[in-house]
Order: sequence, then structure tokens, then C-alpha cells
Amino acid sequence: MLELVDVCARYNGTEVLSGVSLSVEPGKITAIIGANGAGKTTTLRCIIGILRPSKGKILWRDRDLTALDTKDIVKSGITMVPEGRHVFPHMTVSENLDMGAYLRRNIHEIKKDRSWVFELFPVLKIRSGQTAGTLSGGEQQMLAVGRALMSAPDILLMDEPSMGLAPMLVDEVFHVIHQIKQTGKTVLLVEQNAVKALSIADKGYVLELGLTILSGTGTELMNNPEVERAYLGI
Amino acid sequence: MKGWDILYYLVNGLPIGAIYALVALGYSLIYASAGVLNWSQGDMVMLGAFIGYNLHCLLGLNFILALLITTPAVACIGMLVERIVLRSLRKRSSPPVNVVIGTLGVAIICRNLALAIWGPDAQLFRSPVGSVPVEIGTLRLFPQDIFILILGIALMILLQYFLKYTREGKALRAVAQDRMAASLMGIDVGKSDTLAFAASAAMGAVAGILIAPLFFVTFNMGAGIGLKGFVAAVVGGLGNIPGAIGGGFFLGLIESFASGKISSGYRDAIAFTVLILILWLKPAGLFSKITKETV
Amino acid sequence: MDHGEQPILELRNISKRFGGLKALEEINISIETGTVHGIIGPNGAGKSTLFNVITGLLRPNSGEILLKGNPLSHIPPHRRIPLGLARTFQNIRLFKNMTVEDNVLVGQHVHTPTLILSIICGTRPAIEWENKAKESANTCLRRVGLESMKSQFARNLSYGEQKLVEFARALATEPELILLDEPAAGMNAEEKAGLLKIISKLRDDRYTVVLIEHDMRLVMEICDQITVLNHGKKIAEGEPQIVRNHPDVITAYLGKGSNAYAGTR
Amino acid sequence: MDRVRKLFLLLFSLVIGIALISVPYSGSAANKVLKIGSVAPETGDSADLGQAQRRGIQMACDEINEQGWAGDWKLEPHFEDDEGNPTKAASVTNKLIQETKVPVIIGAINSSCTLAAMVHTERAGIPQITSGSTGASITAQGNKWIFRTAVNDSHQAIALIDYAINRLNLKKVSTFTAADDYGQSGAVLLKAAADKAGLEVVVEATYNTGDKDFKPQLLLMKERGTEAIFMWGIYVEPALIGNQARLLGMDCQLFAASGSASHKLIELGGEALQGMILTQSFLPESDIPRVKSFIDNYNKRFGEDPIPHAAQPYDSVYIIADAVRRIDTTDPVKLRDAIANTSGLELVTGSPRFAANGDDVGKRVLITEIRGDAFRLVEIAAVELSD
Amino acid sequence: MERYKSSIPTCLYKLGFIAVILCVPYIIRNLYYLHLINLIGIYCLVVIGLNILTGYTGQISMGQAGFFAVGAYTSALLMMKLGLSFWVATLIAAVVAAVLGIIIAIPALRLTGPYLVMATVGFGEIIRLILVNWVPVTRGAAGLTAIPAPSLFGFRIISEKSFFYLIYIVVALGILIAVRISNSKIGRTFIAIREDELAAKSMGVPTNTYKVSAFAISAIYAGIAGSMFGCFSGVASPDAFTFNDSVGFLCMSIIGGSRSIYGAFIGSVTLTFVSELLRFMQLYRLIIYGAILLLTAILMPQGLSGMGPVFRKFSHRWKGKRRLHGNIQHSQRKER
Repeated sequence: MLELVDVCARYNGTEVLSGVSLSVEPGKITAIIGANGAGKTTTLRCIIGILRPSKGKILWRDRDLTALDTKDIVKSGITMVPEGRHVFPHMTVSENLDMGAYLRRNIHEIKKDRSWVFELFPVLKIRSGQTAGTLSGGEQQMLAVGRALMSAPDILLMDEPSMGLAPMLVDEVFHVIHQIKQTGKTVLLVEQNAVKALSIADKGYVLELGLTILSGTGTELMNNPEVERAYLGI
Repeated sequence: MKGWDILYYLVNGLPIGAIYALVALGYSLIYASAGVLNWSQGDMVMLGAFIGYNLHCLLGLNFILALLITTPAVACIGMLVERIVLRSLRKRSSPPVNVVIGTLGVAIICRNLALAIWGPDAQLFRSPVGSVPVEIGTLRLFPQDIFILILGIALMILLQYFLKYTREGKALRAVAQDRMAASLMGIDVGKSDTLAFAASAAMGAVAGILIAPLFFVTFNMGAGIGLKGFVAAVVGGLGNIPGAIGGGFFLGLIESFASGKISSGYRDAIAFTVLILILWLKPAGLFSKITKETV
Repeated sequence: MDHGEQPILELRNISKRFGGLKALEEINISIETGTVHGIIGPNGAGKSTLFNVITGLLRPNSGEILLKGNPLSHIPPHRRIPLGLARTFQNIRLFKNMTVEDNVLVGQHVHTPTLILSIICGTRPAIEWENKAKESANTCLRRVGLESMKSQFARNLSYGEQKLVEFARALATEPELILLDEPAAGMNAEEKAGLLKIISKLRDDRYTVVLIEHDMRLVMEICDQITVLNHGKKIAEGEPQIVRNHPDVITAYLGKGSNAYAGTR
Repeated sequence: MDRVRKLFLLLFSLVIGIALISVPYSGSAANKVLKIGSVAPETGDSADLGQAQRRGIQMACDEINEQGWAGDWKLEPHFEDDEGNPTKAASVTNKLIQETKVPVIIGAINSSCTLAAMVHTERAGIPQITSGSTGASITAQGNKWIFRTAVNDSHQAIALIDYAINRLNLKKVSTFTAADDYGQSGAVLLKAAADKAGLEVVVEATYNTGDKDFKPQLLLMKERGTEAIFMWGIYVEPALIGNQARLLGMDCQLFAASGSASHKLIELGGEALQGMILTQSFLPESDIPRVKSFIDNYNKRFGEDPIPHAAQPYDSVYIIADAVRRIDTTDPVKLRDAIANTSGLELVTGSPRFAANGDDVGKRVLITEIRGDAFRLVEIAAVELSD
Repeated sequence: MERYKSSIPTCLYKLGFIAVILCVPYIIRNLYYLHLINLIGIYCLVVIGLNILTGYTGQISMGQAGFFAVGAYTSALLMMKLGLSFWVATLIAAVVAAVLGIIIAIPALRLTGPYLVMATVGFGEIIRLILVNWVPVTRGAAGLTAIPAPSLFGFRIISEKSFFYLIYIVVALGILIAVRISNSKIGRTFIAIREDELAAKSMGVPTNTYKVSAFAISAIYAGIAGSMFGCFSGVASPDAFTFNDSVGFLCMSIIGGSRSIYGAFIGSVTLTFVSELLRFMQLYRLIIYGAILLLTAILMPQGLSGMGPVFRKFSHRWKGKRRLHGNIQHSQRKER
């Protein structure tokens, strides 16, 4: 459904991606793991159009995304939960969710999705009148995910959802990702926390220095010593 | 008289404060969305006043109708400024000070175009609400002042409503808070800049029409009020909407007290001194929290 | 006080909070002179915060920092440089519109007097000092192998080269202790090898290096001691071999194994 | 290499600059042409005054040329804009002298600009007539090249104060003057005249040009029981002050000097200014034929009534033309002497006569009152016009 | 400049340049142009100071006319009231301006961007309002008149020609000193602060001291220029030191290229001549002027002095040497 073919990208003059290829299948969780600086986030930025790849193709339902603007990419059904949450700090929780549904017009559908999001994250319902800046880190992460879901995406790109969260919250986040998948959504997950990510992923890719070096199902990769090597430099 | 005194200066500072607030909102809105200073904001006030004058006084149009035509017309000019000036500057990733110079160029063009079209004389814009003062105790309130306050505050509420409850308004706020995240929501950030310029110009235009009966209409009226609006916006904390409103009223009140209580000649000097001192204590404006740069 | 070799840097019970978030909690680290000390940990572990606390850009909520036995707490950041403390930044903070040489010359700032009158009159002392500064700047550039690039604008260099310029700039402050924040990030294999060489040469010259790094291979290869942080706490410390096999470290990096969802798949 | 390039660039820009400005000036070659330079703020904050001066001069020149009033001499006005900035005023004065080669200059309006221009006219030895600046320092410098056809403010101040005491029996008054050269000199003169006549000045307030809110100052005046307000400034602010005073429920007598005397004042001020007393040097509703024809022509041509800043330059052109007519040369030195000896001319603002310091002591001082939408003559002030 | 090994052609360039400068009053006989050239020299000094402050140190000032005014009034008053000589008065004026520069720099230390702009605008206005309202000393709006001419060894500098030499000797000195400062450690530190204040601090730079010094230096330049301006025009009034003048200085700085000392000269030449050349347009002059400002800001982000490399690139292209410099071209889209 989403396919990256040999994508290269430069950032500040340095080649950060030097050939990333991967494919995401519908209804599955695909994880991209790898040590810091491997190019995971950059890959997502390329897909969503914040960064323009210098080479390669990004195919989404047989359409090349590389020349499109972010807003058009979002329109075509891709959403990203950015690293570091990036909620709108001075907007209330429910306004943040509304922003997620910015491109949608069908009020009825939006309402339905909103109650679904509240079901998924009961805490957001409690906090719905609070401004997002006053939420805790975990709650903000929930909000960021909820906001992304409000755009009714076909595929959800998640960038380091567990970063900076307490271990207990990390579990919760992964639980939610799993739930999202169960509603039939496709998820492309970028994680540092390899074990966690692979434990819920159907398929995983390991990035090192801007290259996809390994791929396989979650369990396959989890048992692959190469993964540990890529992380710990053994 | 003494007790009334304070109250009097208070009442007197409010209408002009409302005008400053409207202009300051323009600066703040643009700064929030596009992150630049639009130095032609004051001349949008002037254009608003002149177009309103043309429609209301020369063509004899109803005041409300004139207001309703003028506002979108000036908003279009604001949009044009964004499209022509800001976009070109963005494309070349110019330093922010170039935006100041560029919009200053726009201001000079507007001002002198107005001079060429309408001449150098002050033009009379009769108040639509008459000039019979309302007396409360020893206080005398002037209908135009009340009108300014009411319409000004109404406009501020309208703006709040626009920002809070409309789709485009919320998008504008989102862009102001987090440009990247906003684009991830599918918001066209460029369009939002245009909107911010249009809304700012529109508010300037309303301010222009509102003060026209008090100030008369002159081609260079924009310079002074533009500067005051800028000051108000900065003191309130640029990009901060409630801050701009607060800053506007604050400046209006300081001026009222300074000229009545200390010295009318030094009024602006006093206002500026107070404001510089405030900035010294609160470098990001009166109404904003200090955020420290981190590594 | 032990009378053996005094540690060049000692952190005692350093804590730093941002609002409710505990970025650093009771950190104790002691760094020996002439060693390469690695600080590792997953993202958000508090590593850069630690550097900011050491250099004085952030004030710790509690705890003490001793440089060569002297407390640093009340010394403003720019005064810590003459004491022999230098750093690089995670997201390169070069003076982009200056030449490479000028960048490094700014590093020389505290070691050259500002002879205003002499500069204005163009007299000998100013010229001599300038030449001297340039000479030592060139030495620093030579150390990182960028002497040939000295008249280029910093912004025109590749990412890896910029990292090296930052390194050279830190060296130009004539430090005893150098804090490197992710020096290898964005470098290709070749550049990393060069970096390794530079660092080990520094160790040979009795410099002390503290580095934050994500490239484990590099860390394991060069560091004498490693401190691992996670969630603001020190979870392990010791020689690379020990750290590498420390179970907490592996968990911190790869995440905790949890099979909660395995069954549902 | 870099330095060489920069030096080159420098040289290059200099050469280009010189080349550009050295475009030869094509002056008209006809004999008997009298060029008159005009320096006035045609843009900027006092553009209204500057443009009025332009109109006055243009009209006078056209009339004189049409009627052959100056014999064979054809008048050729050259207008330069000083933007109300003394630095620009100096530049354009220089330009008029050096490039346009005018033998006489009318201008400027802001005293600061006139003073800056005078430095250059004096240096070049060119007579200069200012028809707009009233600052005392202009004619107090012993500069023999400067003449002033602007009304003498001191006479106006005395006339106003006298009127307030003798006709209206006022005791407590306030001054409210602009913080510009015109207003500041007015404030001093008013205070001096009031002190001399024994009138108590309870508030001496000032405002900056461009101010719109005068209520704080007015309130203070009200508190101190002022019976009259003497204003000194251009018409915009007095109109606002009058209005705001009425709105505050003050029914004190308003006074102003000729600087405010414009039909715009009546238009902007409306009801509030009825009964306001102003001194003027000419009256639009005058019966004097010279004045009447000027006003009619001006009105026909520009669609509005002239303000003093149009009438005084208009007269100045006549003074110059008269001088040239007498000496039949444009030699600046002779021209200066001829202007100094002007006498017997009956012009719009009076019959000009120049004192040794250059002040015109032949001006009329008319005391007028706003009644309806016009100024009405109340009396001709009996101020002693001394040389 | 000393470190620069002068080759013979460069020497010739320099000598030739000096010779041309010295001859200017004899080439340009029209005093109007000479007057403009003198004005340019004075503006140039102010803009050099502004460039050090804005271009080098990165602190935008829209109140430079304030320092300019302080210089003009201080020296004029000292000369008129105390009978001091021009040279002493100028020195004191420079000191007074510097002190004011330091005073405004203190609140400005904590301010950046628009906040700094506001503070400097406020400073300029405060100065102007004091000049207007402090009548006993400044003589109010009409200003000071008959400011005495400077004299040197009994020779009174009063004609445009003699002023030309006075002004351009000072300008040459000013440029020389500014170039030396900018090429020295101090200049380097200024740029470092502009580029990244935090990094500079981390290199041991006492950034506050340097920021204050930049204000003081720019104030000294403006003060000296103001002192000469007062004598040169013979009058000093608040009308010559308005916000518009401050903005004008900033425009000169930006258009000439604020990051170059020579840019100050280019900027003052360009804007002065442009506004004079447009005089024939009468009323439409300022419209065109505004358009020129607008276009320059858009088309030349680095000002005229930044156009050098562009010209070179073009000439390279014409020569067929399409040698693109390393990494100039990488575009980073939408970097937050």
C-alpha cells in the first residue's frame, strides 16, 4: 500500500538517507527500528513531505508522493504523529482533536471518531476542556495520537511515540497502538525501543546509517542478534 | 472632582486604547502566523479611513454599508501585501529585517499614493452617532468614544470567535502555535499567512473608520497610529492575542494619565520610558511567560 | 579527599527538574584526568541536560560540580571557559556565516587580550597577537584535519566537517576537559574513523574527553569509562565491557521484553 | 582580492553616482526670465501648507506673466519639496541655487527648514523670502538676505490679548499651543503679552502635532477656571480642541492666530467653533478688490478658499516681481536691496514694508470672528507696528 | 589591513582611489552635488556605526537618529554656550553619545527582534521629544541656529569644499577604524554573537559586554557624525532627527549591505542619490522611492555589497566556467 523505493535524502547538506526501501501492508503494523541517527525520523519526514527526498520514489496507492505538498499528502490519507508530540499548547484538548479533523467536513463522522478517540483514551475525555500545554507528557502523547486519528487516516505514521515517557506510560502507548491496528488501520511505527516495537509489529525494518539493513517479521527480528549489534555496536 | 479625576482619565484612555488594540492585534496576528513584522499596518488604518471617507462622505453611502465595503477592500490590500511582499521575501529566505524594509516600502507607497489621490488636507468625517455627550455625574462620555469602544470590543470578540470557533480561525491559531504540526493536519500554512494579513488589514480598516471622526482623515495618519499599535503589540507580547488587546488599552491609559497628570509635551516620552522599563523587566512583553532558549 | 590523582571533574548529587519532569536525579560522576569518558543512554535520558549543567547554561536544582576540586556553581558560563572547560553542541552551533578559521579564532577568545587601542591604531602588539591566535587556530584545525578548509564559510562545509570545526573551536579554548555532544552524529564511516583517531590522540596528550554518543561502536572502542543514563538516573557505570553486558543497559536500549500482545497477534 | 573588489565597487558606485547626477540641466535660454525658487514641504506632515504655497506661487506667476505686470520679465517658478526636514531643505536650496540658478527663493515653511536653508542663501548671497515661518530666531540673526512675509506673530499675540482684556473683560486664560516652532514661539509671545497686560495665564499646555486627544489638558483648564483658550498651531488641532472643549462642557472663549485661519478650520470644527476669535492678515469675505479678486481666482482655479500659506507666498511673488520691475535685472545683490526697499504695494495681506531685520511691518492685523461658515471682521487691530 | 601583503597593483588602486577622492571638490564644481557628497559622508559615518551594531552584532536599531541628534546638540551647545572648540566639543559629544548608548544597551541586552526594535524606536522618540520640549536648553522645535563653524589652525571650515575635506578625512578614519575593528578579534566576536549568542558564550565570550560595546561604538559614530552635521548645516532642530531619519539610516544600512563596512558607503550613496534623482518626479517621487525600497529588500537580501558574488557568478557563467561552489545550493525546505 505504501512503498518506499531506494529513497535518499539530504539534510543540511549531509546525506541522511542513502537508500531506504520498505513496503507497508494494509492493516498491519510495520516498525522501523534502529539506533539514533539511523534515519528513522527522516524517513517519515520524507513520506509526509516535510522533507523532499533527493532520490527515490515514495508510492502510495501507486501514486508518487515525492512532489506533493504536506497538505496534499495528508489529504490523501496519511497522517503523522510527530516526534515530540507537537500538540497545540494553547488550544484545549478538544480543539486539538478538531484540528486533526481539519480536512474533514462530515460532522457526523467526526463526532463518531471523536467518541471513538475518547473511548480509546478516556483521560482525554476528562481533560477535554484543558489546554494541551497543561497536560502531562503521556497525556500529550495520547492527544497527539488521538489528534492524528481524527483525520481518519488510512495509514498512521508514528514517530517515537514512547520517547520521554515513563515506563508505565510506554506500555500504555503500545497498548493503544495495538488497539488502533485492531480497528483496521495501518500503522508505520518508528521506534527506538526495539523490543517493544517488534513485540507488536507484524513486520519490521532495521535501519542503520540511512540504509535498510534487515527486515522480517517482528519475532524474527527480535531473535536476530544483528539487531542487538546494530543498537549496541557489538 | 478629585475622585472623578482618576475615573475621567480612565474613561478617556479606553477608546483610544481600543483603537491601539485593534492595530496591535493586526501586528500580533501577522507575527503569530508568519513570524514577521508588517510595518504597513498603520497605513491600512489610513486606507480604511480614506476609503470609508470616500464611500460615506463623498458618495453618501450609509455608514454601516461603507464599513462593510471598506473592510473587505482593505483586507484585499493586506492579502496583496502578503502575496507580493512576504512570499517573495520568503522565497529568497531574506532576513527578517528585510521584511521590515519591504513593508516599510509598501507603507511609503500607500501614504504617498493617498497624498496624490486625496491631497494633503485633513478631511472631515462626520461621526455617525452625533456629538451630544452623555452625562453621568460629572463624567461626560462622547458618543463617538462609546461607539469606538463598543464596536472595537465587538470586533475583538468577533476575532476571538473567529479564532476560537471557525475552522479557518482555528487553523490560524494552530499555525501560530506550531507551524509544522499544523501542516501535518493538512492546513495550508501559506493560506493561513494570507488570512492573517487579510484579517489584520481588515481590523486596521475598521480602526481607521472608527477614528476618522476623531482624527479627521489625513494621508499621514497611519504613521503615528501604526507606531503606537506596534508598541502596544510588543508590550503585550507579540503574537499574543489577549496581550495585544491588553497592550493597547494599557498604552491608551498610560497616555491619558501621562498627558493629564504629568506633561502633555512629554506624553509619548513618558509612555515610551514606561514601556522600555516594562520590557526590561519582562523582555517578552507584559502578558507572556518568559521562555528561555535551550540547547 | 584522596591524595592520589584528583578527578578533573566531579559531579555530586546533581539534580535538575523542569517543572515536574526530573531531567537529572542525584547524579554522581567522577571523571579522571586523561581519560575518555562516555555518557550514553536512550533519547531523553538527560545527557545533554547534564552537559548544560556542567557548562553552566542550566543551573542545577541541587548538587555540586567540582572542576579540579574547585566548585563551579556560582561561576557564569563564559567564565568557566578559562578554567579549562570546553564543549561542542548536539545540533551544531557554528557561526555559519564566518570562515572556518574565524570560527576557531572565536574559540581563542579568552586567551588573547582585547587591545582596543592597539587594534584601532594597527600597532604591532595587536598584529602579533592576531598572528599568534591564528597560528594556534591553525594548530587546532590541523588536529582535526581541516586546515585546508580554513577560508571556507562554515555553512558550506558538510555536516561531518562542521562537527569537526566545532571540535576544533572547542580545542581552541585550550581546555583540559572537553565535552563532546554527539560528535559522530551525521558522520560517515570514514569521518568517524578520523574522529576516533583525533580523540585518541587527545587522550595521548593528556586531555580529558567526555562524550555523549549514540554510535555504540565508537563509544565502546574509544571510551575508558562509560556512564549510562536513563530517565535522568545513572543506571550503570564502568568499563565498556561491563556496561555492554549490563542487563539494565540492554533493557534501556532495546526496551523491556514484554509479550503482552504476543498472544493476540 | 576581496578588498580590491570592494574598493573597485566603491569607486564604481561613486562614478556612476556622479555620472547620473551630472546630467546637464537644460534651463530656458530666453532673456528676461526670472526664476523663482520655492522650498516647501509638499509631502510629509505639513504637506497641506507646502502645497498651498505651491498654488499661491503658481497663481501669482501665471497672473504676472499674463498681465505683463513685471514688464518683459517672465516668471518661472521652480518648486522643490523639503518634506519638512531641514536637511532636505538645505539640499534643495542648494540645488535651486547651484543647478537651477535662481536669483531668489521663497521658503521654507517650517522654521527649522527655513533656518537650514538660510545658511545656504546667505552663503550664496541670494535673497530669500519666507512666507510661512514665524519663528523669532529667523530674523534675529542679522542675516540681511532673509525677508519674512509671514505675519508677525508678536503683533497678533498682542492684538489677541488686548481684545480679550478690553472687549471681553477676561481675567483667567490658558494657552494651548503646538510643540512645534510655530506653536512654541506663539506660546512665548502670548505669555509675554498676557504678563504685560496683567492677564492671568492659569494653564500653559502644549500638544504635539498629530495628537488627537486633548481632553486631559482641557480638563485641567476647566478645573482651574479658565475663561478663554488661546491656541497657536495649524488648523487641525484647534478644530479638535474646540470640539473637545465643547464636549467637555466648557463654554470659554476660543482664540487663535492666523496659522489656524483656514476654511478647513470652520469645516472641521463645525458648531463648536462659532464665535472663535482669530487674527488674520486677509479676509476671504473682504471688500478690498485686490483681496476679492485673489480669492475669486484662487477659488476658481483650485476649488477652495486660500489659506494664509497660499496668500503670503502669492504676495511674496508680487514683491519679487515688483523689485525686478524696478531694477530690471536679476542680480541677487540688487534684487535684495530692491526687495528691502519695497513700498507702496497694495497686496492681499497688506502693504509690505520691510524692517531692517527683514520682518514685514506692513501687514494688516484683522481681528475676525467665526460666524456661520465664514470669518467676519470684528475690528482692525490698533497694534503699534513699529520698525 | 597591515597583514595584507600589498602587491603593487593594489597599491596603485589605493593611491588612485585616494587621488580621485582628493580631487572630487575640484571635479565637482557644482556646490549642490558637493553638498550632497558631504551629506553622504556624514550619513556614511552613522551607517558604519549602525552596521557594526546591526550587521555585525545583529542588534537592530531603529533609533539611530537619537544618537545622531545627541551628537549634534551636545557639540553645538558646548560650542555656543561654553565656547569650546569644535574638536573638544566633538570629543565630548562622542562620549555623551556613548554613555547614552550604554544606557539604552542595558535594557536592550535582554531584548531581541521586534522587542529590541521597539526599545530603540522608543529611545529615538524620547530623545526627539526632549529636544522639542526642553525649550530653555534646546530652544525647542525651531532648534539651534548659528552653530559656529569648526576651525583648524585658524582656518575656518565653512565652505562646502573645506567641509568635504573635514568630513571625508573623518569618514576615512572612521572606515579605517571600523575595518580594523571588524577584522580584529572584536569584530569576530561581534559576528559570533550575531550568529549564535549561546555558542559564543560557551566559547568564553562575555556577550553582554560586547553587546553593550557595540551599542557604544555605534553611538560614538553617530555622535561624531551628528557633531559634524550640526556645524555643517549650521542649524540643528528636532525635525532633522525623527523616526523617519532613523528608518532612513536603517534602509541605507540594509540596502548597502549591513554586513560590510563599505556597504555603509554604498548604501548612503545609493539612497541619497536615488532620492535626489527622483526629484523631477515631484509628487510621485516618494511612491517610486517606496517601490525601490521594496524591490531592493526583495531582490537583494544581502544588500548591494552582497551583490559582488552574484556578479561573479554571472561572469563565471558567461565564461562558461559553471563551477558551482560546494554546498551553496542545498535547500532545506520547511525547517521548523
